[in-house]
Amino acid sequence: MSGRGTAGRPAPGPLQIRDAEVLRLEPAGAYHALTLRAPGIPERTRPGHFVALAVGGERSAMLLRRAFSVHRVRPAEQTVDIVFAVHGAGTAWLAARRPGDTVDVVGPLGQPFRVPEEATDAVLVAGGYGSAPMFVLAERLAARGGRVAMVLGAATAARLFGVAEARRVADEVMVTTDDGSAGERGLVTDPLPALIDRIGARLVYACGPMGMLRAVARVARSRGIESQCAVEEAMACGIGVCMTCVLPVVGEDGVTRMTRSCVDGPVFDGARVRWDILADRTGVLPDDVLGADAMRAH
Amino acid sequence: MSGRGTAGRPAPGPLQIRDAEVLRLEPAGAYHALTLRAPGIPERTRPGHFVALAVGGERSAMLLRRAFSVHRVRPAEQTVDIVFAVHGAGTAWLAARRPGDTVDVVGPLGQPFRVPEEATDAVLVAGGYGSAPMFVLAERLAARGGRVAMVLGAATAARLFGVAEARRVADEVMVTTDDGSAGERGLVTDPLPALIDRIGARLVYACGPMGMLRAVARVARSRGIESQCAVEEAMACGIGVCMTCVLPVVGEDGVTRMTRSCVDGPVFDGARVRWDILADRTGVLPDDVLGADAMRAH
Amino acid sequence: MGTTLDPGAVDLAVDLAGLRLPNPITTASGCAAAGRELGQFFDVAEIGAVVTKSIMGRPRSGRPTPRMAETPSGMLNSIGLQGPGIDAFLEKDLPWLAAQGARAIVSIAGGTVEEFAELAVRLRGQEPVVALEVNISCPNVANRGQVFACDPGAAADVVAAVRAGADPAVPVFAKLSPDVTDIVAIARACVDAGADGLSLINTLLGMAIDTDTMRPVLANHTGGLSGPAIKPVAVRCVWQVHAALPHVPIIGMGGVRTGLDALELMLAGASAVSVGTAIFNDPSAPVRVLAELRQALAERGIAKAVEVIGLAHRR
Amino acid sequence: MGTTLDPGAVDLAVDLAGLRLPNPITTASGCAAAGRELGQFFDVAEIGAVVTKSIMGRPRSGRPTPRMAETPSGMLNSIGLQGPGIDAFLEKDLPWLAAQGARAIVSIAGGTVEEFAELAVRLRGQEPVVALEVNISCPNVANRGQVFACDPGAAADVVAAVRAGADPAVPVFAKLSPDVTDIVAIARACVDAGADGLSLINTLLGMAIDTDTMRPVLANHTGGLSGPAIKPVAVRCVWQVHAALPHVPIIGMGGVRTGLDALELMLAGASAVSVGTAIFNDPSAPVRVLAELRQALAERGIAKAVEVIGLAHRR
Ligand SMILES: Cc1cc2nc3c(=O)[nH]c(=O)nc-3n(C[C@H](O)[C@H](O)[C@H](O)COP(=O)(O)OP(=O)(O)OC[C@H]3O[C@@H](n4cnc5c(N)ncnc54)[C@H](O)[C@@H]3O)c2cc1C
Ligand SMILES: Cc1cc2nc3c(=O)[nH]c(=O)nc-3n(C[C@H](O)[C@H](O)[C@H](O)COP(=O)(O)OP(=O)(O)OC[C@H]3O[C@@H](n4cnc5c(N)ncnc54)[C@H](O)[C@@H]3O)c2cc1C
Ligand SMILES: Cc1cc2nc3c(=O)[nH]c(=O)nc-3n(C[C@H](O)[C@H](O)[C@H](O)COP(=O)(O)O)c2cc1C
Ligand SMILES: Cc1cc2nc3c(=O)[nH]c(=O)nc-3n(C[C@H](O)[C@H](O)[C@H](O)COP(=O)(O)O)c2cc1C
Ligand code: FES
Ligand code: FES
Repeated sequence: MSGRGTAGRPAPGPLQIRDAEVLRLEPAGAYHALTLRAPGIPERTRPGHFVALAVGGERSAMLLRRAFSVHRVRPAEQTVDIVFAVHGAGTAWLAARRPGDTVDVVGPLGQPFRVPEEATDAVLVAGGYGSAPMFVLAERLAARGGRVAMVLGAATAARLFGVAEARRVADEVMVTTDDGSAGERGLVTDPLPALIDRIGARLVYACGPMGMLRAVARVARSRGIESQCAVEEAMACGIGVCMTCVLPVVGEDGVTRMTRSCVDGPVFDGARVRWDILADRTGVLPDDVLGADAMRAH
Repeated sequence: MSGRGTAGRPAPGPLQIRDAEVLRLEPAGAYHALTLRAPGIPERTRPGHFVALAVGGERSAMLLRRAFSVHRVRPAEQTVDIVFAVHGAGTAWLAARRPGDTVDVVGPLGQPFRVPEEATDAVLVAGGYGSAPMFVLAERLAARGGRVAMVLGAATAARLFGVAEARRVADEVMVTTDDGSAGERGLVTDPLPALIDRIGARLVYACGPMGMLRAVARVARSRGIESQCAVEEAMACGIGVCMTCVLPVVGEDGVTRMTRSCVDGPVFDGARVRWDILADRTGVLPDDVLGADAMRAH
Repeated sequence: MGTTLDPGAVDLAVDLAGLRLPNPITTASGCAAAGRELGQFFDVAEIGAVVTKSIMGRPRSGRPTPRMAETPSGMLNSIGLQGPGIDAFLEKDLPWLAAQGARAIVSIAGGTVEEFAELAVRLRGQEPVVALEVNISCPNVANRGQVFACDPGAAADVVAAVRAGADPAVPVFAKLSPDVTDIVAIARACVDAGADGLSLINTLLGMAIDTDTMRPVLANHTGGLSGPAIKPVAVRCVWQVHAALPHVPIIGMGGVRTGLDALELMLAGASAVSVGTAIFNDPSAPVRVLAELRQALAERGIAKAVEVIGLAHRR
Repeated sequence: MGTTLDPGAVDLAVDLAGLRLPNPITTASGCAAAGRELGQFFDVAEIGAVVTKSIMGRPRSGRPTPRMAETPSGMLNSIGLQGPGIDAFLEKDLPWLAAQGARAIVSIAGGTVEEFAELAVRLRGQEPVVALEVNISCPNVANRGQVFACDPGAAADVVAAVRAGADPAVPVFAKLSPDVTDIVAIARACVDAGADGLSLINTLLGMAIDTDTMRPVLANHTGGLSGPAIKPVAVRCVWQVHAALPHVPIIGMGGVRTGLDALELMLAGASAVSVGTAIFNDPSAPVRVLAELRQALAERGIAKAVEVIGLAHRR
């Protein structure tokens, strides 16, 4: 274990556990649920934090870590749970681990969801495995006295994650699928406006694909409430040193900056993300992004 | 399985078995004994043949196959046994396989040991895991009525392989170790001349490091008998297409050519190998190697 | 392009400066010898063409060993163009390829412009030869061993001489080195000198040092880097040259291991794709890559392979 | 050199043109920001130096995303030198490094010779700055965006201006691109222009195409290839330049992942070694590499790290 904590109380930053033991790896619908023993990480983790796992072993051609939202931590057992889809070779490798194998993990990383101190009614919106970090968030909100509704969406029933868990932790759960194979046919944003109004939500939390986040942020804005969106940008380092994971975000001063989603996110205030620029494919950043003018010179 | 055999009888060439199942992987002294199910390979294999295994999986940074002498085959069970030392990352990966895993194997490759039709008294000399191919060879020679003596040598006792097996298959077995931890202290070549004379050997077979082969070839030559030496050159392809595994060998016509050890070897007549050139480190081939003059131009 | 097709229905034929190949997959020079050994693993007539190991005028011993080193996702080689010379090649290798019904793209190399030209003449009218690939990544004897491919003038001289000497019906491909400041400039010089097409890329100059002996691994010190490690450089070179010279057919190579790698090079602008180092990992790689490419095109609803050539420039 | 030593007894100090570093391991520019984030994983004063992300005069947004693609044993990046500009760097980043007791090698970049020179002047007298690294792998505004590092004249102009502007006590390292026909020529031009040392190598120009979207992965199309894939090219460049200019100190980099990789670059001729992309795989890579290097030297019975610099040339 590395990470520079002063003996006794854990330092705030992330830890690197080179040999986190795989305790459990099970199918969970279309996904895989993985439990790692990663001492030190649980007590530092809050909902929305992510971990970054090295994949493929020491002689792997895959150099970069893969990022996964933390699903749950159990400080007593020193475990971290993630839920993942097999997407490419890295996640395929992960899915082939067996209990007793070890994985190199760094975490917790990023900025977690903002959870107000006071009781806050909220809607939590998740696409596919995007629900993974939402259950503990729901528990936190509920513990502070807020009413919590969840909307889980996916392309198809098998790609929903945690519907039963949602029903345990939330006051109200809605399910949507693109193909209607579970819940309502449609998008998570379809029931969202009515749901916000019904429970009088002051906050919307969202985790899922970019298109969904953008739509959720728009709905929240139209209702005059805050959205906390966990984005998923390709990350090379996950710890803030490489500048690959940036997206245009408006700062307190009103200036748009290319902002690192690994350290300043992955959770952003949806109203601050410049979704318009993200959707643009011209290959040129507009002049109102700080420093975009300097790019024009060369 | 690939390889272009006409249905019915096996074609002579090598086969590629993409998914040879690991049936057994056990420690054997300082080595690992691996049994693979590789249909088609056993019946084509003769002593001295080798197989080439892909290592590290599909996304491995290790591109090249690793070559291993065949220890034994069991045609009835369609299995191939090899014995290997963990040397670097590829063999470390191999040592971490578990029964049920699959490995991509190509074989049999190369030219096997020449076994005369008639009864022939012979000494078989092996360094370390170099004994792996020798036991079946001993059986063949014995079956044809020859007397067989074996000399097994290694740096230290743990690095000897198959002393018990040798005692089963050979008429006489001598053991040498550099440190004297087993058998006689010294080199395999120390007892060799006397042994050749004692059993009146007509042939010496050798498998082991280059220095040992060179010394064995010299002893055989001094006794006026043939040596069959299995060399170990770094190989990129193992099938004759890349020209990395060459060594200078004198042909029937007396001309020295840079000769592929993967297809024209690994077993060579020790008298034909230009050990003098191999030992040279000038970075220039002498003019009596065919085509060395053309290198001078550019 | 649209919904998934039946892989069998995909038309894989491509055209290389008038040469029609049944499909775009070839072996890479030096990674398949003259095809015979691979014939143990697959029918060499099934792939678009066999590109043979660069042949020179005289027999060559090649360099002393060690000649290779494995590197991360790649390897270094310094074979030094070992080969039997053109006479033996014509006598033994070409007839075998002809007997298989294979198409041969013969790679030639020389130390002088004259040697290249003579080889081109010798290969005239040889039945299975459908194209020449001019390996200009070899040292120019006349210019202190500077590699032809690193100098536009020297490259052009070789190409012009080969084009003049070769059978006019046989297209000539100049094979370029990526180890240059401006590959487009070299490409242009070759095309202006008469190259019908370009082969991109040869190996990158690299080196490995053994940390045990603390000496260079290769007897020759430096060697050529190949394999998946260099694929991004290959894609970039094909992309740049296709952007500059969109009508010049390109045989792309460098790190191709799968059908998707081949597709990637075609999207960048290659009309055909050579499989090299991957053969060492998988002796049937060329036919596997071909099958995977066919499958990938079918899944993308692409009916003809030619449609993807350079497609990434247009999307 | 002989029998195994106690690792603790190995003297790791190296000298870079008069700059004495306690050990040869540094971060590579752009792979460690300005050190602060890595400070969560190890004490940045423990390594030889922190080489900071190339800084320019003004704040820069960098390029649109996607900015990266993983490749076999490597990655492509096209960050476009995103950064806060020299003012913010001097105000926030350097003081943090100074407070840690770290040594900073500040990488500077510019679009014009003047911008480079101004940066050098601004960095005069800044406490933790022990050297400048001049990133000449950026486009020259005055010359149609041709990269300074690809032209000996342009490279020399930048180096001369930086050398003139910089604190005379602070050595100036010119960081070269491997994407040139003759890296020794560029190296010589830089040294003749006043470079005290050289940093080798920057990334190779590469590209990836997404076979699903059939478009370039990177918004900028091409990007810089780094990681273990390029290590053989780095070793070769260091070897060639050290052979030609044996008295010029070299900071070697390119694909270093382990202590043995660092040793390999030192054997080729590097006096110090930067760890770049490997940090993304392992945030404590610099200190791990340092420990492994110490161990490797001890196992080889080498009492002083300086003994292995260029050793492969002499064996
Ligand atoms: C903050 C964050 C949280 C995430 N949480 C989860 C989660 O809880 N469960 C889950 O299944 N997935 C999650 N992802 C996505 C996950 O990281 C990718 O699916 C995974 O990296 C794919 O790796 P691969 O090797 O299988 O795919 P490949 O496509 O082979 O990967 C190639 C490269 O692209 C990157 N990449 C590919 N897809 C993505 C993606 N969607 N997002 C970011 N990088 C990508 C990889 O990291 C790698 O560098 C998260 C991503 C981020 C950034
Ligand atoms: C014909 C032949 C038969 C062999 N039979 C056996 C055997 O029966 N048992 C056994 O343990 N080993 C045998 N070897 C050696 C075995 O191939 C190497 O130990 C193995 O390739 C090392 O791989 P690595 O990844 O562990 O080592 P690394 O050193 O990491 O390998 C790096 C590269 O060097 C090559 N290489 C390293 N050592 C050798 C070597 N000694 N010979 C050839 N190439 C090498 C590897 O193949 C690889 O390409 C044989 C080699 C040959 C050529
Ligand atoms: C062992 C070996 C030998 C090669 N010999 C030649 C050659 O003779 N002529 C040539 O033009 N290219 C030669 N090459 C280069 C390849 O044809 C190809 O351009 C390069 O290896 C990149 O492709 P790859 O990564 O698929 O191997 C050789 C490559 C290797 C690995
Ligand atoms: C994401 C990223 C950003 C980089 N930024 C810079 C930079 O700003 N200035 C510079 O000189 N080199 C930069 N480099 C190049 C590295 O410093 C280094 O030269 C190169 O990556 C090779 O080393 P590596 O393989 O260890 O990463 C960058 C590399 C990467 C991967
Ligand atoms: S992933 Fe490297 S800065 Fe965010
Ligand atoms: S290993 Fe390729 S020819 Fe022998």
